[in-house]
Amino acid sequence: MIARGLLLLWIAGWIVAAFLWAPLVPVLGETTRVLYFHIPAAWVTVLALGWSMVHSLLYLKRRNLEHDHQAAAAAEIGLLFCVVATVSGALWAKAMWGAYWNWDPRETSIFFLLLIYAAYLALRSAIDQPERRARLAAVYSGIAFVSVPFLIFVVPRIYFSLHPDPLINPRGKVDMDPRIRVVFFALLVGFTMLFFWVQSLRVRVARVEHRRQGSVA
Amino acid sequence: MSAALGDEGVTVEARALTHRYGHRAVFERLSFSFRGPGIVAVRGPNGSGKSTLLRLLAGLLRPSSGESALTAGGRTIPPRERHRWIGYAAPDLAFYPELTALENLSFAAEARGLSSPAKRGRERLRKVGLEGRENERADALSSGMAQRLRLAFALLDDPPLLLLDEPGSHLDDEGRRSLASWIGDEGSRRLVMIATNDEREGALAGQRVELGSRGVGDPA
Amino acid sequence: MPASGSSSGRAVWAILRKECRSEWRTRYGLNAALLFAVTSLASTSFAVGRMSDRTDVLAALLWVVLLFAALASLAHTFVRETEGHTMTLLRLVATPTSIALGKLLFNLLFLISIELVTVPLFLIFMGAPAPRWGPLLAILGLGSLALGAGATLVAAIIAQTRGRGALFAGVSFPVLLPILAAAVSGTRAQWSGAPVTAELRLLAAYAVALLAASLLLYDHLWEDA
Amino acid sequence: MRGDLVVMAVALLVWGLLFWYLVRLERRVADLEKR
Repeated sequence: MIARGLLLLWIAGWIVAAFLWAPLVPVLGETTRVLYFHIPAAWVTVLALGWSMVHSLLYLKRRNLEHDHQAAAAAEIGLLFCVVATVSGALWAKAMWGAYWNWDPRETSIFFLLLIYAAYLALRSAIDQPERRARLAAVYSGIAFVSVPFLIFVVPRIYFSLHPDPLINPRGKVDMDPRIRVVFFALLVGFTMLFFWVQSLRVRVARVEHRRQGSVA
Repeated sequence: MSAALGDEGVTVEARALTHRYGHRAVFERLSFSFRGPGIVAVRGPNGSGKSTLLRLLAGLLRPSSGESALTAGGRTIPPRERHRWIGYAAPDLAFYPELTALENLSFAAEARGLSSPAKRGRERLRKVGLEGRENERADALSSGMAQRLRLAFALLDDPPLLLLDEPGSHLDDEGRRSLASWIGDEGSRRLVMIATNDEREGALAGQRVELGSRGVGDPA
Repeated sequence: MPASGSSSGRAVWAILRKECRSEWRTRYGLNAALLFAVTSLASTSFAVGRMSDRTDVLAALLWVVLLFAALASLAHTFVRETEGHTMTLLRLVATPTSIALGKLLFNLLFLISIELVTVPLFLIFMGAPAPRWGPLLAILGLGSLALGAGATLVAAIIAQTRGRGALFAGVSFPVLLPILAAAVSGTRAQWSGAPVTAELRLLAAYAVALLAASLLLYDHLWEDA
Repeated sequence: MRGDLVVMAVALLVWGLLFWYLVRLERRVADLEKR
């Protein structure tokens, strides 16, 4: 329980620091605060996708349903964080550029990850037997594993060239004040711990469901 | 591969073979070893895993645990290649409805890389009493004729191991009689495993695998 | 028993011929796909009218029509097998890789035959300016290869799900998206006179990546048919 | 009232609620596993 208490204080503390201690990014003004949550959420989305894909490939090799539980749980949590990242990104874009959505390369990439999560979970919901569902979902992860690099690095660039209407303020790498950088990474760590905690809970639930489903069947 | 087994013969083995559907174990730690040629009956009440066992041996299904091994021509055959070394016929084996009986067989022969597929297909059709039905579409065949087509398919490339799941189903009396004699002489040339509860077919077998309702097999 | 090398090549060829014969006998898939492609093309051109000046929109519309025609028809070759329970027979005569390659080649032929009808009609209906046939055919060719590779693999998966084809569009969309983007960008470039090499390289890379992944994944596709 | 203080308070509240929910959830999962 100490670890959880630490996590509670860690994230709470850095939220306070984000508002009181760290200065604002010159151009972004108050909207900097959103980035403290938007970017860690996006990071966890990618982390969860990687975690899910690794466990999917492990399932194909070892055929141990434990890997499938991990992959499915990571996908569900990843989808949650992806929605948070997308919404917070849109809010931030509205504040910065006056439009919720304008297919900015980063927005496009996050949205595509949302599509992959949705497709993976839709596929899982359409298969009943646990072994077959695990196997086919893992095969789909394998395909998505190949598509992700193209979706994140290539398609946004192409799309960017298709609609090169000038952006008012491209969100390039802003030279961050050291204090901002500290708060930013601290929250990144905090979110990652949060992910692993919720992931472990979801996996334990999946184990109980699998066992319970067994005794019912 | 010559029609007969060649000198090394064929052995099929199960080593602590277990298969579960969800949590229900169909059979657990099933072990046996049979050397061909010969006939083995796989017997047991409904749901005791007769069909599952044959599907596992055919390489169509991956066991929950344990393994099955097939050695033929002095070589152990990995599960991935096993489909080329066995003949399999089961009630759920369906053919392409829009293709004729002969087209189905010659496709199968060609896909397996056998020489002169059409001639081979015609021969097997004659062997199971389907001559004259070559150009009939698979969906137009009666259930008895479809069963004969399955047996023809199983024999397509003279496999060392024949796996027949309820081979006598849907057959008329004449069909059953010719099936019995046919299994008899095939049994002298290859290893034939028949999953059946039909006394007459069971009687043909020299050896048995008894899949009890408890799911534990003990060769007779 | 035959050596494995040559016979898997013959297995692919046998499966391709079987698919063509079954398709020719039933002709259900081809008619449905052509009808779908032409109706979506007609409704697009009806709604949008002639757009000879806006080649960027034309490029996008062409590939949307082709994508949906593919989505409407490419799952059929596997769905037919699972619905007809003929998967057991197929798995007894060929390895998973030969099965998938045979069906991929068939899907490619299928896709090309749809394009032979749809693309000329599209250019006429939409009043598109004369295309640079070299680059356009290259984009169409590589685009179809990647589209076929991705769609065939996903079709093999969803053919084993409850909804069969219902999920095909949604589940395959993220996989097909890079192809759509590159193909549209390339088609646009060929109309505007720009070089298409970047898009061609991308399509080729994606097709190769998909085929490589497929070869590793095919063995896991069918195990308890 | 400085606006960003309000936002901070809301953020802390949301985090507190989420944390409490997760702790309670963990307790329920634990006894589910026992049964």
